[in-house]
Amino acid sequence: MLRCLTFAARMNFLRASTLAVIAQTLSVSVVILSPAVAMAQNDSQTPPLPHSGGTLRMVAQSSGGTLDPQISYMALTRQFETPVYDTLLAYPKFAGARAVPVIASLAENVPQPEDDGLTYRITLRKGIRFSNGHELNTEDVAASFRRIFKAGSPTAGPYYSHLKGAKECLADPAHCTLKEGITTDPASRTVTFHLDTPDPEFLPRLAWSHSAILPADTPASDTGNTAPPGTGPYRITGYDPTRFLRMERNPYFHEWAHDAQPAGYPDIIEATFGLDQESELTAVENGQFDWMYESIPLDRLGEAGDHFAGQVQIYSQLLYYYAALNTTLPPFDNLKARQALNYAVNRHAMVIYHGGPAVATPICQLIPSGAPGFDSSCAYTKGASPEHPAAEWKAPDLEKARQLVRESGTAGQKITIVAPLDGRYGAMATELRNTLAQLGYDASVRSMTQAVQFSYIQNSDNRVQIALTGWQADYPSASSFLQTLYSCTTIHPHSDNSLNVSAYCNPDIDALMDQSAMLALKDYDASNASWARADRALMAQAPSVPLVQIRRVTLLAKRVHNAIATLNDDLLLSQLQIK
Amino acid sequence: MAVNFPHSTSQPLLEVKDLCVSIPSYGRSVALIEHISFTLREREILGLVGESGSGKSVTATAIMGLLDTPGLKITGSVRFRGQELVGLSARKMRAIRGRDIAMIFQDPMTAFTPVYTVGWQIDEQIMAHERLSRKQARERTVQLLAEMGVPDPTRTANRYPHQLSGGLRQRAVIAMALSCNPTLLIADEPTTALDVTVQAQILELISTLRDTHGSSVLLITHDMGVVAETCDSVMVLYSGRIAETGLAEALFAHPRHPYTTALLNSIPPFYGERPHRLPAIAGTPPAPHERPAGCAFSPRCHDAQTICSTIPPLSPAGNGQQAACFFSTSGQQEH
Amino acid sequence: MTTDLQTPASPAPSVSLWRQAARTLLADKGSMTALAVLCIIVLACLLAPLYAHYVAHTDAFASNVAGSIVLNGHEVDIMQPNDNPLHLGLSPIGPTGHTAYLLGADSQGRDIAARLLYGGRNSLMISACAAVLCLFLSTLVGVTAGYFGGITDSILSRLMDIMWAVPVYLFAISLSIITVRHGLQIGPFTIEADNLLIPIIIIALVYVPYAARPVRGRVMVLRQAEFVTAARCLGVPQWRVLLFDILPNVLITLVVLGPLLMALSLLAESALSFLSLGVQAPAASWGTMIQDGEGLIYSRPVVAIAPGLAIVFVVLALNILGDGLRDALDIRNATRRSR
Amino acid sequence: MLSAFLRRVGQTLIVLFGISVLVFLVFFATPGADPTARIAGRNASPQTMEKVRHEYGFDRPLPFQYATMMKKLFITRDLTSYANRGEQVVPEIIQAAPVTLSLVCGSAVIWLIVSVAMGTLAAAMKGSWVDRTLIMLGLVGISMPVFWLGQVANLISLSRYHDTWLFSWVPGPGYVPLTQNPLAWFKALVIPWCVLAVMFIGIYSRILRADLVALAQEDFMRTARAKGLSPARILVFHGLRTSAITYVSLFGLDFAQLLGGGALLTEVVFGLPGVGRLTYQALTNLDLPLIMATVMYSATFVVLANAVVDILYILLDPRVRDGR
Repeated sequence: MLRCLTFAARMNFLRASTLAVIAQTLSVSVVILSPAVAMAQNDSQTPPLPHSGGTLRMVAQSSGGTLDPQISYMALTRQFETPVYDTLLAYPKFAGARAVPVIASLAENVPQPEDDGLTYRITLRKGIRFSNGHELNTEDVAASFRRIFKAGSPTAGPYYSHLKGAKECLADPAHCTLKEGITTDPASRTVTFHLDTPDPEFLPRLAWSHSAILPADTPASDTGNTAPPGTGPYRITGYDPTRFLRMERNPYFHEWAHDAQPAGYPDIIEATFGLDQESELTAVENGQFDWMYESIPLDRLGEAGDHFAGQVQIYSQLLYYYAALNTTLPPFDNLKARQALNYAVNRHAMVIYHGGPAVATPICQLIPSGAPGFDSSCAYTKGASPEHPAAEWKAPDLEKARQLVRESGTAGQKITIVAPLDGRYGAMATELRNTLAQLGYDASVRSMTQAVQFSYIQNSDNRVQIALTGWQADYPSASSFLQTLYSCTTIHPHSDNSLNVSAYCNPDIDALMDQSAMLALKDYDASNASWARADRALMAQAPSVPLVQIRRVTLLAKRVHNAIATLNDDLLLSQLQIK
Repeated sequence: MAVNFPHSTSQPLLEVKDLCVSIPSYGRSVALIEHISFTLREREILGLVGESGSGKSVTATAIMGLLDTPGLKITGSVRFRGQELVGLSARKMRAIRGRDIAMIFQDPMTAFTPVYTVGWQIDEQIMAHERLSRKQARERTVQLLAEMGVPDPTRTANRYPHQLSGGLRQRAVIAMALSCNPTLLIADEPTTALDVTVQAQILELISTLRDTHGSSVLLITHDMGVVAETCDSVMVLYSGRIAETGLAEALFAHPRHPYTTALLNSIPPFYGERPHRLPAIAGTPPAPHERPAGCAFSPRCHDAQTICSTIPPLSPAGNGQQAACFFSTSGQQEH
Repeated sequence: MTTDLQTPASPAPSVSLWRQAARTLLADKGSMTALAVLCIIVLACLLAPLYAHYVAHTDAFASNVAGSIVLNGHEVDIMQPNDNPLHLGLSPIGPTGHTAYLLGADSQGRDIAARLLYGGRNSLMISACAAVLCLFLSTLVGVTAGYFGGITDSILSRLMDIMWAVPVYLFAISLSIITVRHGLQIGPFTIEADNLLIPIIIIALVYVPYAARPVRGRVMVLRQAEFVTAARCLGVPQWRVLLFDILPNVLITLVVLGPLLMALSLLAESALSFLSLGVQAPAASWGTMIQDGEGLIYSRPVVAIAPGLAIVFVVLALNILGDGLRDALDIRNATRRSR
Repeated sequence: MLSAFLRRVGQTLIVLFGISVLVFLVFFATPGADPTARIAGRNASPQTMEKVRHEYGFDRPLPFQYATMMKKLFITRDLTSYANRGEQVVPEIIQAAPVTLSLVCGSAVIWLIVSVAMGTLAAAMKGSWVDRTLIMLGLVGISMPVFWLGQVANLISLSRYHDTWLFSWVPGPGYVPLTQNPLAWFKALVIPWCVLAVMFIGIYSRILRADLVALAQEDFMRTARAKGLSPARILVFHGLRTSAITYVSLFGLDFAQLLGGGALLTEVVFGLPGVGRLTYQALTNLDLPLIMATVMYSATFVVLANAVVDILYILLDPRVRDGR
């Protein structure tokens, strides 16, 4: 339910769409082949695409840990697994604004909500095989959804608890049956999902990577370094988290819906782990690797822009950085103090820290540009107020901020900013500290590794006053920016998993958000408009300070073409062509 | 000023003349030894006597050319078989060292490099001077050790220094010194670190060397008793200067210098504990840089007079003796 | 890294020994040059606020990425946009050669020259305090272990072994990682995580085995020494023996170790700060500056090179001074000279 | 002999046990170290957290957890990381070890050769300008922070002078296994080797020089000279051979510390995925199993090195041999 815009490099955009058309026509011929023929000639499964073949060599700083598609929550692992695993529904695999909403993938159809959104019925496509040769059936689907609970997928609770019987599964995963939640009819290849309560985001969640369909006999525990068989065009054939990952073609794959899971171009995809960003960039510049996963380091953006402009990839993400203000601790339990910081922060400086306007844009709302419900608005800039927001951020208003601090009577208090150790966060944290000092606070920065910091700031026991962090939605949706981060239900005191870092709870706004979500079942546009209202209402309470939304800037080797980046799936590895 | 020993018939092997060694210290030059002159004939044993710091070792090491402290200045002449050693090139000096002149050091405990066997170290010296194979060298080593009275020499040669007793070790040291049949052996307090019984054996060994190896010996000691037992002639040093020289018997009979007298008074009893220092003389000898003007011994001398504030020349005192004391001839000694 | 300090025992050092050492040291050109360099650097760092305020007209701690300065009559952005078709990236201004931004700006638009002086204050202060604290602790441990021996010695030595079994930097990093989150709690006192005392304590702690060993060795030699035995036989109480016979002798070891430890501490501090585990923002040290400059090493190397050079100079001067002190105070030399 | 050996082993085990308990307690008590949330994933529901907590045994008493961890580390060797799900720490260390070994061995060869040459030369020419220059060089080497030197080396070899003949061969940071391409391995490591060696060259040449100079005062050195040996022979066979005892024992300990992760700054700066960097990452991620594994690995090396040094002592110094 999220609509997003992909700002792929302009030059690649046209090529990408034309190629998509070519590929689509080709795929038709594949589908016409009977499954028997297709199976007999395994090699011919490779779609006879132009520019296919070769080994794509990518490089990343470190691996993303476990390969279990229902457990892994790492962006890098998703990057690898997008062409390996499939979900019933999927976000379209092309760049641009049309790539929302979800389309049918393993399912033949996008189900219509029945019983006021309590029942969803899908039919499985025929002839889809896992990379172990086993043909996909309805039992695999039911088993995969049970496995979400049994294996302890991180999103089992937040995303799939609307299913009937999910509560029992969460409480006692070992004996999870989902008997009433999912009913199957193998003969008609239908799977029916029964919900306790309507979930307006149920369809995107069927497209979410943790609901990947795996063979029914996959062990019900984290598979770790071994990847279970999938249905996509590739299979993972080698993995060592400290060194490499290798993907080869899935011999049983044939393209069933190009937009949902296109056939891949490279024969082999290899990833090397262990280089730092600087070295990655140098290596890609020298042609040793085809793509660097990490962004180009800040100090070398100029170099990349000067000498490798044609190879630079810039694409939008639903990712922005913000400072969460703990609304339960002084001084930010005071609305004026929170608003003051929002007025005072120099978002232009934040843009500079991320490499300038080409890479980053100031943001002073909670739904980022590109996400459903986005309606550009800025309450905290010179000449604006929560009552009369401006269209966009212009300049900080230190005077107003100082006045608010005076009114709040919080000046002089000690504030510790908890920030991740890594890279750009340091500069942002220092800038924030500086701003706080200008406002008359006694501010200091405490930094720790991102992995540690992210759970540290969530736990109320650590009494974090202000935390610098970033948020990227799992899939394009307003609720994952507003409800996940600012509703009363996401506060879990004394727990490391309490995404409402601000600990902000306002029943009125919660009601507004619920209402916006439920509207989506009936009226998508009205829902988005309502989300925009919720965004402004939240922002008036300033539970956090949004800073910048950034675009990803990476470098491809000269020989690589056809970079397609979608809002949901990042750069599509399978679509890169090697010339 | 050369001292001649009337009874020596052979030609001089070593002739030291006016040897001075000085070292710069805080901007001025401090003399460690001054105007040392003497002659050593073949097969002669000369005792060099004095307290610690009197310059005995400096004299010996200067003759060996082993003084290499930066800034050190050596003047005078050291003639070995007519060849001038002062200012001789390092290479030529090396050829003489160990082969023609050998030295035995005070402490056999530390004289050997601890990480090699005794035999290896003796072989090393032999091979440094003679074209011999390791096997031949070892044969000579074993033979030498045997000559020095080392029991089971083959096995001893394969032992490390710390595995040997002090006496054995000193025998090995002497064996090493003699390994190239040196004509001059300088023994620097060879017995100080040994216990009394072994001391006697080693001294016995040294005194037989002139017969067995035809060596002359320059024996450095602070122990008058040792001198009396071993030496043909004696030279007494005090604070870097010659106090008195003469034939051993004559000197022991009639010491002409008050220092010599004092030394003789302090001969330890042959039995019983050997005193560590010479306690009989009050005070300590002056350090080179604190040496008083005039006679260096005057501050400790019972008979010091005003004249002693000038340096007394070394002058004949009868009976072939020479002494650096204004009162040496007038017989003011108690003995 | 060893220091050759286990010299034979001698009676308590007299005043003349110190005087003679001072005289030797004063005559040593190398040590005097090192001392002069150190004094100049310390002085310059002490004058940091004056430099920042009156010369550079800058706030060394305020980020200034959006600001600009006037150079030769032109207004120049502190963060200069790159001139490429994609408008990617900005670079901080390089060395200007003017009083403002003499050495250029870092990634946050701050004046490097001014920060260099401010950073030096912390670096020097931390290393000096850490060295002193370390010496204090080492003396405590070394004297206890060396003087009382037996079980006390065994326990302390095993403890030192455990500390020694972990590479020094890893040990320091481990401690820092723990304290950087929640500060340090010693009894009723809590030290905030951003307090400079934390790196001081950590660095002092990790070098204790390094310094305690020579102290212990020296005390053990001293304990056997004649003058101590004599004092004990005379019925002098133990604390008096410790205080008047042992400690003054140990003092020589400490004085010699001092500059060397400070040099090591400075290096350790910079390493910790480089890993963002030492001095915490907003405070700066040379190590944090190198860390700031790491991301700019290719485009603005001066950001990392300048503080690095400062470290090299100070450590070098301290090492030379340490060598000079050791030579001047070496008891072996002293005794040899007077024999 | 046997009892001494057994006592030694006992002491070693006590030290290792002490370290492991210390590390375990310290890192378990550290706020923010609870790995449950990180294992469970962001936004995991409390039930999922509970499941993970139980699965990993975080709800058991500490001694039990300690025992489990030790068992998984040493006996079943399947201890998995808390930060990276499914990642086994033992293979991770086994993979990192060759990198560190390559780095440290190469560096050790350089520092051994250069420091012996420098130290010996300085001692032989004591007091001359050569001596003073070498002393100064050694001091400068000791005075440079290794991570800074590494950065400067990178700057020079990869950026400023990369296009000149001198440094055009330098590959970008990273590691190439020796078995994969020996030449690339060498190229990738030669600059890190030198950078790591600089400080040790400084330390060891100074130690060696001081030792040789002190030895020159020894009686046996005088004996050697009195034997008429050439200065070179005296320096090498008597001076160096004797100094080797101290040198080797120090060398062994430093070498072990580096192998155990002491070279982490060099590894971080040059992007070498060695044990030091692994330990550093584990520490910053508060990844207790990995911390435990790397610290034990490192401590084992240091303790082992102590034993090896003792053996070397026996080989090098006959006095010690008989002392036992």
